[in-house]
Amino acid sequence: MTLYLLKRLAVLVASTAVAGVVVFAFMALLPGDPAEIALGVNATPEAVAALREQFGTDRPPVVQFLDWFGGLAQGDFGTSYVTSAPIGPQISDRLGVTAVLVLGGMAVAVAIAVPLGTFAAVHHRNPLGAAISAVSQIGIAIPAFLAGILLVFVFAVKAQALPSGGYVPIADSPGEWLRSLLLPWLSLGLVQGAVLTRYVRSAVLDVMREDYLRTARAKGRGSTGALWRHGLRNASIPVVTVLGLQLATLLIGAVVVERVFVIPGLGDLLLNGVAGRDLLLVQGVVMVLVAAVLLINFVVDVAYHLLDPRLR
Amino acid sequence: MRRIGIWIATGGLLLATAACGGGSSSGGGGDAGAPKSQTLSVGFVAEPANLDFTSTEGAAIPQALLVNVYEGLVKLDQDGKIVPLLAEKWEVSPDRKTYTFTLHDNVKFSSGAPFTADDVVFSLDRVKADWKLKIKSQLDVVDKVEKKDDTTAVVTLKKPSNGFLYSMATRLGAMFSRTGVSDLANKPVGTGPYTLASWRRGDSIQLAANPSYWGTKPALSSITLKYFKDATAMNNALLTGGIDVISSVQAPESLQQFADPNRFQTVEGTTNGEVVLSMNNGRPPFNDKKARQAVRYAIDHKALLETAWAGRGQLIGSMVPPTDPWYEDRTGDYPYDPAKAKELLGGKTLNVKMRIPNLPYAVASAQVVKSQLAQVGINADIEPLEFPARWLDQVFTKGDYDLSIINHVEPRDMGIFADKSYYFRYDNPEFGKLLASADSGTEQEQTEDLKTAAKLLSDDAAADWLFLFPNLIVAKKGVTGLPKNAISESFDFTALAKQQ
Amino acid sequence: MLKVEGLTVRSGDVELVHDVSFDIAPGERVGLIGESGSGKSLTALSLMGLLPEGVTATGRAALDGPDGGGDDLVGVPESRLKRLRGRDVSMVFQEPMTALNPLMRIGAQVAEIMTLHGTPRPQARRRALDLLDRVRLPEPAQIARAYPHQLSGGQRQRVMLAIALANEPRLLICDEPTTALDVTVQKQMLELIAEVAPALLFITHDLAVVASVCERVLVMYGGRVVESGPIREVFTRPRHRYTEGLLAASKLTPRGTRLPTIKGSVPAAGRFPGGCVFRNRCPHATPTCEDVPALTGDGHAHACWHPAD
Amino acid sequence: MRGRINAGLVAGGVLVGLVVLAAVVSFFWTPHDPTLVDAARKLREPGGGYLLGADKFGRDTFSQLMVGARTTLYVGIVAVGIAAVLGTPLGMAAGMTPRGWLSELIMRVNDLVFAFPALLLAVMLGAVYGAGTLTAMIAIGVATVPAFARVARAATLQVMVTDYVLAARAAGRGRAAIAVRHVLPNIGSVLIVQASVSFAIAILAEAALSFLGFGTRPPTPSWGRMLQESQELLFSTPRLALWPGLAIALAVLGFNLLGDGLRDYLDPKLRRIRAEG
Repeated sequence: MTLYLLKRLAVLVASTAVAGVVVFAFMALLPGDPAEIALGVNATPEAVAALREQFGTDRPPVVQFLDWFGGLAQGDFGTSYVTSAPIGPQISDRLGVTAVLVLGGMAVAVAIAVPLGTFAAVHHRNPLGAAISAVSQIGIAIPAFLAGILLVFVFAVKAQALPSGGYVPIADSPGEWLRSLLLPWLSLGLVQGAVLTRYVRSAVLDVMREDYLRTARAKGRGSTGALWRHGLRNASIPVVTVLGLQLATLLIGAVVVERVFVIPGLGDLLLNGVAGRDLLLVQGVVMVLVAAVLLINFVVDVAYHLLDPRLR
Repeated sequence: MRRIGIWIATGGLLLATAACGGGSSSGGGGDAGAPKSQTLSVGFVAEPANLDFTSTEGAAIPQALLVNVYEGLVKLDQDGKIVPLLAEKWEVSPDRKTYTFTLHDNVKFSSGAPFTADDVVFSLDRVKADWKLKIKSQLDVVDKVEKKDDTTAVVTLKKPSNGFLYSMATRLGAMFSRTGVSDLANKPVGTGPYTLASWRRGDSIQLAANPSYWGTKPALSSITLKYFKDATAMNNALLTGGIDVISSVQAPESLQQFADPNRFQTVEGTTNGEVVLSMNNGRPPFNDKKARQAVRYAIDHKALLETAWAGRGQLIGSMVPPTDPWYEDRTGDYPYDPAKAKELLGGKTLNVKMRIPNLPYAVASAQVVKSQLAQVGINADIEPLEFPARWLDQVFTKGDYDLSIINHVEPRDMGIFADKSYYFRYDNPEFGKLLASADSGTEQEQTEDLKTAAKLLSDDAAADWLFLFPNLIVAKKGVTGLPKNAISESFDFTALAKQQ
Repeated sequence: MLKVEGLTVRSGDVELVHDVSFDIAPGERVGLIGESGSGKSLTALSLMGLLPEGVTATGRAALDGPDGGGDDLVGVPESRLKRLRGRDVSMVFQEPMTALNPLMRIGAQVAEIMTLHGTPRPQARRRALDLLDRVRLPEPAQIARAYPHQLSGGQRQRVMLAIALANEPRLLICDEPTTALDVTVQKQMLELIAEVAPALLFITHDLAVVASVCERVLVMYGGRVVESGPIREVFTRPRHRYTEGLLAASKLTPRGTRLPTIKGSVPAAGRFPGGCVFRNRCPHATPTCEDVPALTGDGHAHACWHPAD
Repeated sequence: MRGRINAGLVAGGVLVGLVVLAAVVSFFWTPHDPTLVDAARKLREPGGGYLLGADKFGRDTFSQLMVGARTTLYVGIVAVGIAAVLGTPLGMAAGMTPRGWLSELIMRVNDLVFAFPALLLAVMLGAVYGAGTLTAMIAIGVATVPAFARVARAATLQVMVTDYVLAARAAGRGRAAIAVRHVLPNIGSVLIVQASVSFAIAILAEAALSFLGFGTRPPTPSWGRMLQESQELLFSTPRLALWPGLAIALAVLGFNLLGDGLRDYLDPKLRRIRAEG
């Protein structure tokens, strides 16, 4: 296990480093010199050169990369060419918001999917079980942003029950914080919940066909008890894998939902960066998102190994 | 009146859906609960990148800070007239080269420092020395600024200029404290009725009433400026009570939602924003006047305004808004006439690139323009570019486009056509001469010259003017003091109040 | 002790097991043989109340207690049945590789059957070690801490046996418990089962296995018991033509002679002919066989119109 | 062994068939020019030749939906095509050399690409090369490569231990020959299923990108953009949002059902190695 963990950790670090190269190279392709852009059309070549030196963009790309990536390791994302503000604090502020959004959405998805998926599997021959499958199919087919727009329309605009958007920090008012996040959580969670329901259903169905469930019943357990005690943990192994993949999906799905609900998260920062051609900012946000996905994969792999003694 | 550079186009930022998100809680913070404290929350579309408008382009900063936090010697009123602000009055010498400003007494900066003629000298000198914006060239005409006594400042021009005093009403005339410019990007220090209370990046800026304000104290104790990138999100925020005012409606078809007079009010006025269908005069096919004229004939402006912007706004025929003294109705110059357009094209088919900013009005208008141009044989390929960065780079700076659509929001901006390096690539020396003589001539000469210039632009079909952008404000019932017209750089909060 | 009467198993309209009746006396070891599809596993599962979804059993099966009280096994609600399962009747399944929960330690899986039926946890844990020892697993303490995948197939099957024996059931049902095991391991396992089983219902398709473990045998074909009797008699003097064929097919033949087999193959469920279910494959079939033959004869019974002698 | 034709397969087939039909017919005929702006028809109610009414530009909604189907298929086909053409050989190569360095390298790169989801790639590509249908398709396609590679690898691993492959190897056939003659035909059904599922994901991704303004350029009709444009009229004219929303949902549903149905039909065993997502 320890050996596995070390190996997996090494892969994580290596992947992140390679991802860093990719992101840096990609951003280097962006047309336009940051110094020229910052100074405008009629800037003198001397001024541009001076600013280049100040930004450090006059150095060879390899040096720039090492400087940038080395900074990342210490949490230093550099200083924006456009806003002259340090990027690290901006990203960490936004990361917290996005993390809350994504984890909440995930919680909603799990809260929906586990009971519904299990129910649909247990009752897969009943009309009700089939109905859940059908509804989950439809849920998958609805884009998250459309779900968001509809939720706002119904709960905020028509019912006036919840705010239509915005984000209130938890420190300002825990109640408002919760209210401001309910709809975004739902719009992320409902759709992902539908996807997850199908996986839970199929995982539980698979488990229900397993011999050890019959063994458990032969021991004297009822079918529900057998499923509960022996089935769910086994079914959770494939579900955890999907959950990890979904967390990555949600992280990106949050970009769109942040737009719908006016939430100042990482996605919002990314789109701002693109619109304002804030090279370093985009680079930083993309790197954080990619690293997050890699980290999630890592955690899922490790969780997988912890859950399944066969892999230890 | 040489106005060049990025500032003019980034003025479009005012209309950009390019800022960070806003919040939801009504009324913002302030000293809620305290008696007589009133707060108001206003939705905007473009969040400033920082708060230093002396070094950062874009309309978002002066929109929030000018008049409200920073004040100039003069300001523009609702009708576009120049009225006193920090200057009680001013006198112009007979040769129109010397301006003597008499300052209000007892004015203090929010830092506590007194405002005197020394600060006038400091601020105006600083424009030349430290400002990084292209528009600072507007004050190149200033020869020297002197202090006569604490409340008298004298500005001497190199030559008479009609544009000088107008420029003083823009951000260029903002008065800074000699001790308050160390961190302009984060800590603005001005004499205005409001001070910066807090700034939550990506969400909102909060202004609080300045307790030691020299003039009439504002009715509100604080104002929250909330930033929305998405028009629908801003509408929803007003509908659900998240904000009190939408400063500029970006989805005019949605106004029907606010029709209930018991809940909402709509203010509709005019702006300086000419939505221009720019044509690249510097390269084929639109270096040919006939082709440009064909475009102007091919566009049914009335239908365009009706479909693209819900019929809100006004049709104009040249680069002059109706609020300028030299306005003439030029909409009759090129009436909708597709047959004539085809004739001008001589039966040829043109394939052109229409590279537009990805802003709501531009994307909507472009689709109408494309459809109408297709009727006369001009095939326009629409390419939306991220605004501001990519549009500025590709279209504005490199001039790599045939057609574009952008709202030129800055006041009195006909001069941009005089610069042949400007992205229109319009080159008519006669036009330049007219503008130069207008700036140095008498007021009446100025008006006549500019009328002629506007006609020349229209005749030359230097561009096509799709419509004048409307000032559309929606607010909760009971909010008063909303500016009817948006013809200055700032969103003036000073008269804003809320009926109890 | 176990009395089965008229047991019939259906899936929808298809009858999979028809009117099966037999008894098992205390301490008796009964074999149930037949090819796959003969209904022998369903018979066993119906006694456990573990029939797959959509499959139902009717008829009577009663387990007499030592005190004379009887427990019905068929047609009673699950809530009552599950109290009997694992306590009075236990079962060892065919596939040891999948019958144990891969995520649970062996000890816990053995102890579980006891705690389910009321044994306090610490006691169950202790007894689990004894049971592992009883099924001759070396180092019971170590085994108890292991996960299923760390054991061999034979070891796992012993664990299954330990689980089945935990509550000292009155009847043990083994469904092909050695089929999946290596031949050498098979033998040890069979000896162990024969040694520890109280009353045993042993299901297999392997005649040799049944001969080594059981005293009496039931031969099933097409969902019916076609012959039953003491093992020696049935194997040396089969009466039903199917049994005869089965025995002939399993005999080692001298080199060069043709291996006798039953012609054709076992039909799919529901495709058996009416009358004698074997008649379409039987070399002795006559029109008489279109009527259902009854299972007749005391001790050694058969259901055949043209029995061998 | 093939399974039965199930209800899901039929429903999926019908929905996908409708999308294809609408797209094909739109090449030859639409009730009206879908991009023709006409102020006189602004927000025209349904009826009288305008089956579903017109939008704020006076463009016929039904015609837009038809051409939008074309855009949807176009994006899906190119994106899934890119993913299949790149992902399948990679996955096969990894599956045929399960213990080699090549396999390890491919799967590591795969994991890395997987860390760049479609939306992120599209935004990055859009920032560099400008937003548009092509960049969206490339981004979605590249982001889908890992899914194909994984599925192809898993299926190849299964095929490689079958008797006929072992026989072919024993007979001394080269790797390329085995790949083409034995592996590819036998993993084909898995790939078809994956293609169907990926197609549904591509449709959703395009819609999201159009919503953010990184998708199909105006005025080319696209369901995602129709939805985005209809937002401001959600209150007064909800039908403008209803139809494209429904079209997206039904098309995605169709491809998902088709994928599931094909999976069951082509090989019930496939459930075991189904693709993620």
